[in-house]
Amino acid sequence: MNPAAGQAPQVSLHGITKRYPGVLANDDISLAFHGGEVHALLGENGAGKSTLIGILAGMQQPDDGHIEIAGKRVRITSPRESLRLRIGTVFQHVLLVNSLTVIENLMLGGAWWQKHDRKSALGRFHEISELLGVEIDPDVPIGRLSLGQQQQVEIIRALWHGGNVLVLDEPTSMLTPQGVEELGAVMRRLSGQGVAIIFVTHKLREAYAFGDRISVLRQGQLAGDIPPERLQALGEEEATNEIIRLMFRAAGEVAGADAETMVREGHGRRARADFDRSGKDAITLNHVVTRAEPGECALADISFSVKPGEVFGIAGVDGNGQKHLAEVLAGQRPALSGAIEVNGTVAAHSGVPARRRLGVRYITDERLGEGTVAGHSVATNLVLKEIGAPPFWRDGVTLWRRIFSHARQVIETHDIRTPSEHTLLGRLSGGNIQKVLLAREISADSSVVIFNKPTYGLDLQNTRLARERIIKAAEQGIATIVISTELDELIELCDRIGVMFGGEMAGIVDNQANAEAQIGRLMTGAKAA
Amino acid sequence: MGGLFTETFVASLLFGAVTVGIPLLLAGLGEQISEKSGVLNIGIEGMMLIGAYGGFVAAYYTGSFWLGFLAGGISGMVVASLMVLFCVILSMNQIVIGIALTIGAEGLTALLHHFQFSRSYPRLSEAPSLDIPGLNDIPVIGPAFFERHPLVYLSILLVVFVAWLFRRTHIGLNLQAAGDNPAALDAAGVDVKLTRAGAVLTTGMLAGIGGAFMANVGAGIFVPFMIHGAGFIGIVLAMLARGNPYWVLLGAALFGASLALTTALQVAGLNIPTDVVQMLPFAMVIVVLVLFARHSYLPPSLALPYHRGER
Amino acid sequence: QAGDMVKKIAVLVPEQGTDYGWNQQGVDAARAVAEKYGLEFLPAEGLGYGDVRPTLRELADEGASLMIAHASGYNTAAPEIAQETGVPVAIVDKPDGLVAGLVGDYTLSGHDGAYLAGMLAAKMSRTGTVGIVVSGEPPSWNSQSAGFAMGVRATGMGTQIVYAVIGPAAYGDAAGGRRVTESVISAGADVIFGQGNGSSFGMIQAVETTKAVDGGKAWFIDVIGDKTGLDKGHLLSSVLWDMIPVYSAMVEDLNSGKFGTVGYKIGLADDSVRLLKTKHIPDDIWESLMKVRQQIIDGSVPVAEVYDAEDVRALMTSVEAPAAE
Amino acid sequence: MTARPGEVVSSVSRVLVPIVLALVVGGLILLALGKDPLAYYDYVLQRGLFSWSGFQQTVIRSAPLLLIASGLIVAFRAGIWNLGVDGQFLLAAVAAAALAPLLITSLPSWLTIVICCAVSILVAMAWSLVPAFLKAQYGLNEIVTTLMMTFLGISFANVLVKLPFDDPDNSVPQTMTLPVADRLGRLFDTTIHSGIIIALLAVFAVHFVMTRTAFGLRLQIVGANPRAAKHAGMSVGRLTYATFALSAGLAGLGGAVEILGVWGTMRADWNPAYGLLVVPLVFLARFNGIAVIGFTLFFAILMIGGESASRRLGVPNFYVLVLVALLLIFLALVEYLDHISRQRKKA
Ligand SMILES: Nc1ncnc2c1ncn2[C@@H]1O[C@H](COP(=O)(O)OP(=O)(O)OP(=O)(O)O)[C@@H](O)[C@H]1O
Ligand SMILES: Nc1ncnc2c1ncn2[C@@H]1O[C@H](COP(=O)(O)OP(=O)(O)OP(=O)(O)O)[C@@H](O)[C@H]1O
Ligand SMILES: [Mg+2]
Ligand SMILES: [Mg+2]
Repeated sequence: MNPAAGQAPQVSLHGITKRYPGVLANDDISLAFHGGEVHALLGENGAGKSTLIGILAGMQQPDDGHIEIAGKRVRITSPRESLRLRIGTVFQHVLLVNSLTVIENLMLGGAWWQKHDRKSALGRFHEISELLGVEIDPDVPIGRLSLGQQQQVEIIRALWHGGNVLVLDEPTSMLTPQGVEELGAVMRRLSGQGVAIIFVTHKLREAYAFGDRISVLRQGQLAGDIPPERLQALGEEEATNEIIRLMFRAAGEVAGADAETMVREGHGRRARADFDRSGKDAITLNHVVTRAEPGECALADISFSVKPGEVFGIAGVDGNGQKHLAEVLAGQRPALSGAIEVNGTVAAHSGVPARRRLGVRYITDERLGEGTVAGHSVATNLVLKEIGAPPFWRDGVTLWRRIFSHARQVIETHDIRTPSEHTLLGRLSGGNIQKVLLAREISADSSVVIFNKPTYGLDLQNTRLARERIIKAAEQGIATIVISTELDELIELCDRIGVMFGGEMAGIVDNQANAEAQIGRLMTGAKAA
Repeated sequence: MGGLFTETFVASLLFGAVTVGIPLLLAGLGEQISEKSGVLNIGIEGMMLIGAYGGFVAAYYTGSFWLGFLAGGISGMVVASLMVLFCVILSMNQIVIGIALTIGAEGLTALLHHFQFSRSYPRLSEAPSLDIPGLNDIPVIGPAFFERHPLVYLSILLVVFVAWLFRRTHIGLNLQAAGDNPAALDAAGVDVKLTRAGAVLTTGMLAGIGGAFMANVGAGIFVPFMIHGAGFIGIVLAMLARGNPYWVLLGAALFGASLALTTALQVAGLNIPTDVVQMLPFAMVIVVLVLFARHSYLPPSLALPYHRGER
Repeated sequence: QAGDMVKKIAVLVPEQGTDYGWNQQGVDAARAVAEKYGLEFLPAEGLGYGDVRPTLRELADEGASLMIAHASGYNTAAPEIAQETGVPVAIVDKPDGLVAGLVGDYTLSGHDGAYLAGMLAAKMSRTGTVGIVVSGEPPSWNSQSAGFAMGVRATGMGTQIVYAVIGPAAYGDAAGGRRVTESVISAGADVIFGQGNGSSFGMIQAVETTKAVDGGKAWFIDVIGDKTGLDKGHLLSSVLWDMIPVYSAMVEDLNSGKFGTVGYKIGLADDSVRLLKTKHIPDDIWESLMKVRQQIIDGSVPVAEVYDAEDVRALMTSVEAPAAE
Repeated sequence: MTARPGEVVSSVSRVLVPIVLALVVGGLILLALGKDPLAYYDYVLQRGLFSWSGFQQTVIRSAPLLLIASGLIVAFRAGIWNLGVDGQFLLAAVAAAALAPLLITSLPSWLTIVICCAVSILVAMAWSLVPAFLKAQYGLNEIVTTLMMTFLGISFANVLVKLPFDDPDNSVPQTMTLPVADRLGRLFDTTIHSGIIIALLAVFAVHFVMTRTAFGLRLQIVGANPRAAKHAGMSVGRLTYATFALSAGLAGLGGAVEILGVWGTMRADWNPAYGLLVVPLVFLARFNGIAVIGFTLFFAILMIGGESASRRLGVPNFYVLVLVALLLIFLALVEYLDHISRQRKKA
């Protein structure tokens, strides 16, 4: 498993330091990545993982420290340089050109004075996609692919260039469980060929399953690592505990035993909330249909209802109409036909403001795309959906002081990591942006809350926090709808789970012992028994 | 009145339309290259004007039209290099700099003209033409299209070349990526600033040649402010063309034809102000847009400077 | 007793006074008049067609005794400033705008000169077609276009007249001037009567580089200024304007208290309008023209003043209407 | 709202440094032309700023510029590139010029002025309707459409002046004239018309609305991220129309004020192209209404003073254009450097 042991590491970082305004993103990090090893890199949101990877990819320059490749000191001044050193990178946020096709994206980077050579590129493409076991039409513009597919293209591209080092920044966040397994197999195969692989993930199970070595970052510093020998020696349980200890050791934030509950991952079920099953429905959909737009999966015919205090999960492979469903529920997308009732009020044709008045809240899965305004302050983003309403506005006049003090309070209570309430939201890390969204949407006066992929990209602690918010919301009597591609998450949180397939509700399953198998079957398109 | 529309007259209208169309075509193509790469080049009017001046001076003193176009292209590139410095390298606001360059070029060329030529008003002789045997004998269209300065043919061939460039080469891919998602291009190992700089310099060159064409072939003389908004029309053409060089050609032809139509209607004694006819191409495009509006595709990163690793 | 009330004269022109045309003639004439009467001279050139009130007010502050607003576009602003500051102004193209002691008008039209030019053009034309190219349609150019057309018709030679306007705000559109002139030559004209500022250089360029439809040389007849120094052998003539008599009269009227009670004109009689004699005009034609000039002066050949663009267009051929009586 | 001394120094130097740089480079050009740059700048200041009568001209010239600027602030803050202000300005001017002389025969002058301003605003709004519709309905980029509408508007304004609204009594193609006495009232015994008050009020109002109200914040959100605006339940379409209407309306009011305050009439082919100058100023002021006032005043001084200095020194007036360009470039450069350093410092 570890043929390179003893050899000079493929890549080694020496005292890498990177500062951003108000943040020390990387603080004197020294790490070595060996050929033939999958090196899992973990750490909470904002710990500095992507920054480190950006430095390897030539997207950032370290303020201090240096890098050695195969024992030779190098300066990676640009992505070009990084590629020249045969480092391939899959970035956390997809970096592809929407208006170009898959194959054109892959051909990017050739000598500009040349004609591009489509034929040999296609050959290479088929070779690599076979290796990965993915099927993608090379002539489709990237913009028409789902995020999951786009991530696959990114991986293909990283392999395209990366001969020596393959860097993957949260590559599994958009993949199906099966896709994750396949990626793991690929990593193993490549590391067998001597490639050094750097694998960033928030999921301890993945780290344990695929990683030969595990390093943990914490607030910009290297908190510690588990070398291959130790990792093999530890069982999964112990390894997990060790990682958790590394992640949360300092500052006594989490005492040993609490850590366990805090980051406990999947496999459990929350205690059944005893909501009133005979009570009135908080929200009901009846034969709802939406207009199909090119490249989107519309709702064909959706009916279900959710009671106050109930957590209703929506499972399904990405791209089966979940987005339309969420938007229809939020009032952001009109229903072509069918009926929607919220607390007994007919609401099929009301827009977002009217739905909000009825207590409907929607946490989008597109944090940056539509959930927030990157160029405005955290404070503004926290009141984004209440513009014009008291107490922050009086007669249409903005009371900025109140908005800012409200923001300070929310930042405090929700532990949002930001230099200040005036900081532009776009500067926050993904997890902290998600906290802003959660803080904004869940409040006492909501009655139906829709969570679309609520924990996507979140670290363990933040994931736990988000799930706790969901449970707490349900306990407050809020009808809660959780859309997720992660079955574990749904099993853990939900009372009932509906499975979407091709814009239809393939079936609704009670979250009981055999639910997982049933859902799995429904997700492939099999009809409910 | 029908008697006026002799073969010679119609041929001359077409000839004039081509003369008007070529600078618009060059400006539109240039702007298209710039825009594709994500730089909104509002300074193209100034680049044309400096090109017209530089091109005229060179052609006048050397007596060579070719040297005139060369000088026009270089002059345009000099202005474009300011745009590269300010907007691509330093990431300053493209609209401010573009307008400043246009205003500055207007002032500078008018000043230079005042001190150099405003007492002598030198004029060039007629541009030499390269006749395409066989084709130039075709009545009416022969003289307009096939008895022209070689630059006319080159300009039209350029459309085909640029279309090929866009579709088949790495330059095309790089330009497209630089305007759509520069970070992705950067990650692919291509220097975004270099790509954009190249695009802007090319725009400057084409605009400068277009300006020189207006001065040397169109007017045969340089007078202050002589570009008269052709650069802005180039911007409009580039945006309407949605990245397709052939649409630029079509648009330039439309504008050229409409100016020829103005003259034709006047000579025919039609009693309407020229302004009405001038409105026609714009009105037509607006009507087409309203009737057949589609989502316009402009590069998402148009007019946005790129900094590696900025959030 | 008014004696030498006038101390400083100012002239305001929209473009630089180096155009061998309207602007230059205005500035040169005002300078000559200032010298003639020993006055201080305040030229303001290149003011454009925007708001000239700031400049007028400043010139008034500087003690100008007379401000010559030498552009028809200034004829609303200048009288207003005259009222405001009490400084007399001279304006163009507004004969009914006179205010005693304050506003004088000089409506300049070389229409009678253009009449002669029209006769010259008709007589010189080999193709039987002459052309008028104008950059815009201001009143003074309209009246000259009309005068030219009437002159052409007066020869009774059945000469066709082709008329074309370059486009809006095209005073400086040289490329447009060339393009339109080329078309007019292709429509058969071999003599072009061209009126425009910067654009007239484009017209000259076209005349120099385009052959008439009979394969021969095309001629150019200019207006206002004398471009002989720039000629390459195509300048047939020009309808020259001389504003010195007009400006002199203004100074004298101001001194004598008559200013603002009479309008000023230029005309053939005192040679303030005259036809430029070039070596290309045969002597016999020139003599016949000079006879007609005399007849216009003594009134036996009346030349109507037509200022309206529509009426001007009605005078052109291109329509089958018979020659106007 | 007390600024720290350091900030004051930095914002003053942010303006002073580029001005000095531009004046130095411009001075070198003057030297090359054989003219005395110090004399030139002295004349500019003497006329544009330090002489009472000249300063009045500067203030008068600022009024339309400020109104256009306030319209642009609305649009730019809302992320809409209204590059068609010149067409909107001119058509509104035509409306005021055509209507005022008619109304004045039967209405008091204050009412005439109010009605004309209102009609001008409506005309300008109407002219922005096509780009607004295409943007709101089909997402068509407004840079193209507003540029096209401005070309169309300039020609259309000429057609209107030359055909239906031409004053038959004046040989120049222009509308009838509103008598001086009936124009916008002058302030005290100056030549400054009250349009400057309207303009300043507009700038302050726009500044307040954009920075201190819910409506302004909504416009900014739509501008920054229309999808987020939609997600937050805002009607992006309606806000887009509102932005165009406000922006064009203010530019139109600028046209009305210029006609009713200064000209009294509209001449064919008149196009001062103020928009082209104001667009960069609004950027340089970072869409800040207060800063816009300073920039506008400065450029008005340059326009008024430059004309005088050019005349006195025999420099062609084109030189002012070169100076304006230099100033814009240096202002942009220093503003950019300042932006960088503040971003470095800012937490
Ligand atoms: N370009 C930038 N400008 C300013 N701050 C930045 C920038 N990039 C990163 N940061 C900050 O640096 C810190 C580290 O961010 P980084 O993206 O490396 O974290 P991460 O470990 O990848 O987190 P996540 O798991 O959320 O992706 C964060 O506080 C982030 O806000
Ligand atoms: N038939 C299809 N062909 C190509 N692309 C598709 C198709 N269906 C969906 N997509 C793409 O997949 C992505 C997700 O689609 P959609 O939003 O409809 O599904 P979803 O189940 O709601 O997924 P998510 O939860 O990720 O938003 C979109 O980017 C869409 O363009
Ligand atoms: Mg990250
Ligand atoms: Mg979706």
